[in-house]
Amino acid sequence: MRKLLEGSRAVAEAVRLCEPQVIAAYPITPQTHIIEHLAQFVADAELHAEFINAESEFGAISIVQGAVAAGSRAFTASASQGLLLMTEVLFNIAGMRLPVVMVCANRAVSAPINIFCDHQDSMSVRDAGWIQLYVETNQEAMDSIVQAYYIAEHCELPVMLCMDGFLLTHTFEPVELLDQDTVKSYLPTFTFNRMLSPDQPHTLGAGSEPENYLEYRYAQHQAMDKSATIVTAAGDKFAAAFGRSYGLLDCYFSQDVETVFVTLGSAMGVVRDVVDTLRAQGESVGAVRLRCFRPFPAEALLAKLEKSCRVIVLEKAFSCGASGIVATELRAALQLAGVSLLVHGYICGLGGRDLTCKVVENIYQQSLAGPIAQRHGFAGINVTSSEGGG
Amino acid sequence: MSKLSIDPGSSVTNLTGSWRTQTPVMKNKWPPCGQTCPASEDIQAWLALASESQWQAAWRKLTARNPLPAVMGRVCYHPCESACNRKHLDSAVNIHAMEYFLGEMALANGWQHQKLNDNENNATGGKKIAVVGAGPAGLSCAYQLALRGYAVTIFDAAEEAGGTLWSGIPEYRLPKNILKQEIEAILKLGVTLVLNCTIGDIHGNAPHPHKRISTESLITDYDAIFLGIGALKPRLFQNSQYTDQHVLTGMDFLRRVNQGEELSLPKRVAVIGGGNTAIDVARCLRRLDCDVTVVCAQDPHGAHLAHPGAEIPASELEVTQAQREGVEIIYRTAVSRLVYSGKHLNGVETCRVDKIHDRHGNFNPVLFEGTETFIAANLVIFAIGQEVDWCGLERLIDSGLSKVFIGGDAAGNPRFAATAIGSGFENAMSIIDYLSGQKPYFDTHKKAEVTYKNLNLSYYAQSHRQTENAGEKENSGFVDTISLNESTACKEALRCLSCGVCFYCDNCWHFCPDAAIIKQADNYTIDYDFCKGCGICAQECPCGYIDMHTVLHE
Amino acid sequence: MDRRDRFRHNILTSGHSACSGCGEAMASRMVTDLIGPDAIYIGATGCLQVFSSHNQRSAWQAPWMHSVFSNAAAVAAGVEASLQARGKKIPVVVQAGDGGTFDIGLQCLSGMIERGHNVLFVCYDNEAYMNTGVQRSGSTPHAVRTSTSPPGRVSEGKHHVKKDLISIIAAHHMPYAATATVAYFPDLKAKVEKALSIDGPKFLQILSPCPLGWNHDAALSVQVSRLAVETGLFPLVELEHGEVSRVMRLSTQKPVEDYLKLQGRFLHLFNDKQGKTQIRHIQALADTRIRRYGLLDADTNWTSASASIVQRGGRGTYLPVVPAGMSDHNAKAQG
Amino acid sequence: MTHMHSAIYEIRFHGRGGQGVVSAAAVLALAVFENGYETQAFPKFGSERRGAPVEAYVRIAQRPIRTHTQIYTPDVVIIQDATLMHCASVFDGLKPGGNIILNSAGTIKTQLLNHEAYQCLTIAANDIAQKHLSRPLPNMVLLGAFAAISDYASINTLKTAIAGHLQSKGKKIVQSNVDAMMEGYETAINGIGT
Repeated sequence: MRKLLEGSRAVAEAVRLCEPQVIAAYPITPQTHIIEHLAQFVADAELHAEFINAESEFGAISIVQGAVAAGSRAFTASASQGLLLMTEVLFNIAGMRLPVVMVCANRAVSAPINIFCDHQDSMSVRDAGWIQLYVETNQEAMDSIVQAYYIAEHCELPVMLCMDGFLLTHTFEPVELLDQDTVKSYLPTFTFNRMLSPDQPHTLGAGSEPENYLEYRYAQHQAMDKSATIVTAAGDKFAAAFGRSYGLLDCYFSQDVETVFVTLGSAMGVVRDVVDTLRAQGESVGAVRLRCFRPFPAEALLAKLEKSCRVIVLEKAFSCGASGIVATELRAALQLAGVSLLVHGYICGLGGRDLTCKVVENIYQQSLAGPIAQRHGFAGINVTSSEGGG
Repeated sequence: MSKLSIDPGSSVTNLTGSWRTQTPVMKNKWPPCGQTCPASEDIQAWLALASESQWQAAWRKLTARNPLPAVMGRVCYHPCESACNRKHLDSAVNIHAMEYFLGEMALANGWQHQKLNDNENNATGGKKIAVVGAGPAGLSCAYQLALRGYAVTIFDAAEEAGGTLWSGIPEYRLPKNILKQEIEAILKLGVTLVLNCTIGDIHGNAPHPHKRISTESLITDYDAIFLGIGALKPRLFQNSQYTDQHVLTGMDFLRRVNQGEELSLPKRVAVIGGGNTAIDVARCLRRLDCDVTVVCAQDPHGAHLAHPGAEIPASELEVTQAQREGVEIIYRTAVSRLVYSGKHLNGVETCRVDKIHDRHGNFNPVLFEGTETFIAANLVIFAIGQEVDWCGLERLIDSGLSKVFIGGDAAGNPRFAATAIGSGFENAMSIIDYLSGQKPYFDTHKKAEVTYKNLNLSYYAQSHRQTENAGEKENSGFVDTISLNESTACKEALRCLSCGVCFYCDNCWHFCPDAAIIKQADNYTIDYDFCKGCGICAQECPCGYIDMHTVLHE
Repeated sequence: MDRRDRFRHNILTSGHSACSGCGEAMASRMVTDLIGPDAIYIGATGCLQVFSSHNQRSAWQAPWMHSVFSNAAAVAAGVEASLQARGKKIPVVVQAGDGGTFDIGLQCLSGMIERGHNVLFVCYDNEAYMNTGVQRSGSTPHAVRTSTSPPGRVSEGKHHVKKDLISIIAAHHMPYAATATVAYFPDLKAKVEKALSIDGPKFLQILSPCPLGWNHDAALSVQVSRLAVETGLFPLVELEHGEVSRVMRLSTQKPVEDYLKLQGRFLHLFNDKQGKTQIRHIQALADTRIRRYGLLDADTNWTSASASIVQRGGRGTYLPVVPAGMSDHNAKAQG
Repeated sequence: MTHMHSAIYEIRFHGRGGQGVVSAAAVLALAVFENGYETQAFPKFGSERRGAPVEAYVRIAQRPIRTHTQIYTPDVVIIQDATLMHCASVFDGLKPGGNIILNSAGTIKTQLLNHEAYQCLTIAANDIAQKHLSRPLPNMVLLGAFAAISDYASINTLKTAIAGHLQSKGKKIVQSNVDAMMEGYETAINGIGT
């Protein structure tokens, strides 16, 4: 059944179907609608869960950590400053290998304070040890929630589902609803063999020494690497069950083309339009969307890109004083593989700056003109407005 | 390896005992009460039982060392109480009254002593022991031997058993029937008592009606002989004739009073001497309505903390009670001569004492000339000590026979009944050792003492003696002893601090931060694998049962 | 599992690496053995967590988890929510130091209480950040020497007075909040049992001397905590729904010097004139607390003396230890 | 440059916080979706509070809509508050021959001198709203007016959409909003007629 749903509502519906026993959150725009919907479900007994209004995002993620450690499926969501306030616990959860699932409604990070979409929040915790999925549409957001639980619980790693604030969370789009029974059969009941219980009085979260900390981290890294196959498997299994398939990457005419756009999240929509336009004009263009950013799907990307001669990375985050994050990691991957092709890195859409077809087309034209001077371009930047410290 | 969950208690592979630089050691100690008890009673132990109202068990624990609690509960000068650590917290435990109470209770309920091993002949090979003298030493020795199954016969020249307890202690302090009953209880163990019977080879003046046994036959008929003949020969004042009208000895006076003889006494009497006998005599005289002046060569109690030898030897309690009864005591004074007018005694001339002891430490007062003072008295009673009378027993002692043992006053001990009882016990043990060739087991009292500095007083509640004079009452100006009742006795027993003896309060077990003290059903063990030696268990042990040793103890 | 002792569980057992004479280990052993193995324990970062669970070894014999410094109360709330959701009735207990309670952990604690989670939060108050080497915390009393409040030419140690946490906690209309200390086991036992009997949030602040940070003889940990009470500096009180419901009366008030002079952290106060002034200040603080809680005239037989008395056979013990069969089962479960 | 996907019909709402601009967009999208079209509705928030200028967008197409950009060249602008016209931006990018639906008591039309290029419909939505909702909440009235000039949404689909969107607010509210919408529709039809 197809329905016109706000992105936040679509996510909430999916969470409801996964039947978490504990939900804890703290309001922050643009995430708030998600937990408001969930609160309503609990109030209407459409979802039987403990809904806990935490005193902060830090508390919320900690409550979720405790709930999962105690053997319950749980959920939380946040954004921007809220996500950064969670940071300490995000690392801790990953280090303890707890299968937590959360949504990040991507939003810019202050100062200056800005509630609109970019990826600087989730990107800044990319090293926390969480699997990160970036979705393009409300449909994908809904579907990926179910997959996120599948992935987390199969590889005992936390999953962060990143969806663009406002651009998805507050946008009404037609969504094919999931049906409860199929979700049930897709997602087994939650069991956690390290759960806290008097029947197995073990210790979680013990300290380590120089002799073994490295080994802990290495084991975690290996699990991260392996998880790529589980992300793929989850997508395939989902396709079998629901008829919509997802993987590490999402490709659009990327086979054997000269220029490939690489981007994340909802920006892919505009890129698809631009690709159509350019191809109609006879240009050899395609696009690849990085659905799974952590673990970084280097091999899959190489397979798609090595035949092309030009890559344009459009990303909504960057490492201040260094470069675009995806572009940098892509360059590294290509160099490791001995593939030499030009990677044009563009920072775009920061703080909700609209990424329009025109902007993307200009970037394409520039890239044809040759490599840009800087490590990366700032798409559509108005330099006069940024001079003198703004 | 990187385990995401750690097994419970896996820390026990980390033996933190290696951190230790000092080591707690749990060891029962000998409380000062028992340490100072001349009869070596395990006072703490029987108080503990009493505190749980286990009266009979307490009495048995007490009588393991002293078969005469009702007697000693009256006549003992209880040094145990002066030693009691409790006095540092509030006031000493009233041990004297507790002993009295238990003794009374035993008599009231007719509790009987029980032999330690019933198949006596196997244990003792039917060995026979003669005990000469039915005083406290003899009774104690006979009792201990009989308890262990030996055949004992007691011989005494007097017509009543008890020795000085019978002849030397006035009725008001020790009713005769009490003494009789406790002696009865001893005899019930199968001890034979032969009275009116002199041992020895002397001829002539022995009291009547009379039996005599030669040392010869004693030596042949018995496997061991214990001489507890006391010290009955009074020391005499130089060249004065003892006539009933003017001059008596303390022992003679007390014996005759105890026999119930009606003495015609003048109003004013001087008693010479500072021992318990002198005080007994003085207190008797007060009860016979005489005005009494005690002339004593020593200083009062507490005047010479350095050498108590210079203080009046009678027990402090006796002295104070006597004074409360109106006895006048003149200290550091000695008699230089008796003052007669014709045949009639007017009084004594006394002098201040310069030195009390000569350079050999013997009691030999030197007087200040010119300090002569006259004390009016129509009767003088000398209680200046007794000596042992070996007359007739020479062969037993001189021949150095290994089967002959000597105890009590006769062995030169301090002249106290409690000391005699202790001496009787020790001799009994030696006799058994001699007869059986093996040392009998008994709790040796040679243990470290625990002072109140070893205690943690914060764990004890303040609680005062039932009454400061529990065990005493004023009776028409005279002090008599009374008993506690069960509830007051229980309260009093609970006041015992159990110095140096663990009473399972669990403090060490609660407080050990390292789970290194393991509680067992009836004690604690220290797990030295983990003990870090912090010393909290020792610090918080209320009774000083735990010590810290700086030497590692593995 | 370690089952050496038939009479207590040793939930926190031997082999932990606390300092010799650690008051926190002592207090935690009392509390956890009173609660028993059928509970879930959450630890905040701090000495207790570090010395009990590191390097692949754990001294805990009950389910125990540590996340980070400041979120123990929130993690516990999550555990409790999970148990609620699964209809399980198992006590959830937080153990934190004063840093994880008074300071960095206060926000999560306040939220946990406000939401009414059925969690017992136990604060082992040793009055400074001992784990990091004795820095002052919000719990550090006035004039104490710590490495971040050192006495100096113009300083007499910490300038500010100890945060009145129990009042802050009680102000949440808390069902039950109490203070206790190791010196008075019967009092501690009664309070833990009372707390466990209450459905909802409850809080215990247990003064736990630190021989290292307070700089006193390791053997004196109990003695020092006893004096903290007897001087009136650390009142033993119970508050229910914000009201003082019971206090432990002082049988006698001792001068604060008796307490201060045993501890190196106060030593500088005995050296000069300003120090004497600070001691008078501390005495005034003690007197104020005594007046505030009526510690000398409270109408109760529960006094510092009666709570101290030891008897033959102990002063109360712990939960019965699980029968041998059960322990085998546990051994399997964890092995 | 023309795009293959330029067959997308775009509507831009202008209003003030509290005037139900976002709901209007959502309800319209629901109605359009009900009508069998692909659609997309989304607001452009400032950190908006009551009274601040607010925009919301609706896209309508025959095929799935992929872009999530804002709307720069609308086919229709619906102005919920006439006072907003003083900032000219409300007409920015309006396609030639595009529609303006303006909430106004009517006199204002004369001021729109330079807008003859557009088909302008004014409607006193506040008064109508006041009548039905007892508060000047013009959004549903204006949606009714839109139904009058467009085939994308019909009265029936709007009814369903309102019922769906305001479900939680209860039947009474739904009905009064439907009534407001209906009167907006009829007023607009008559207005166009004259």
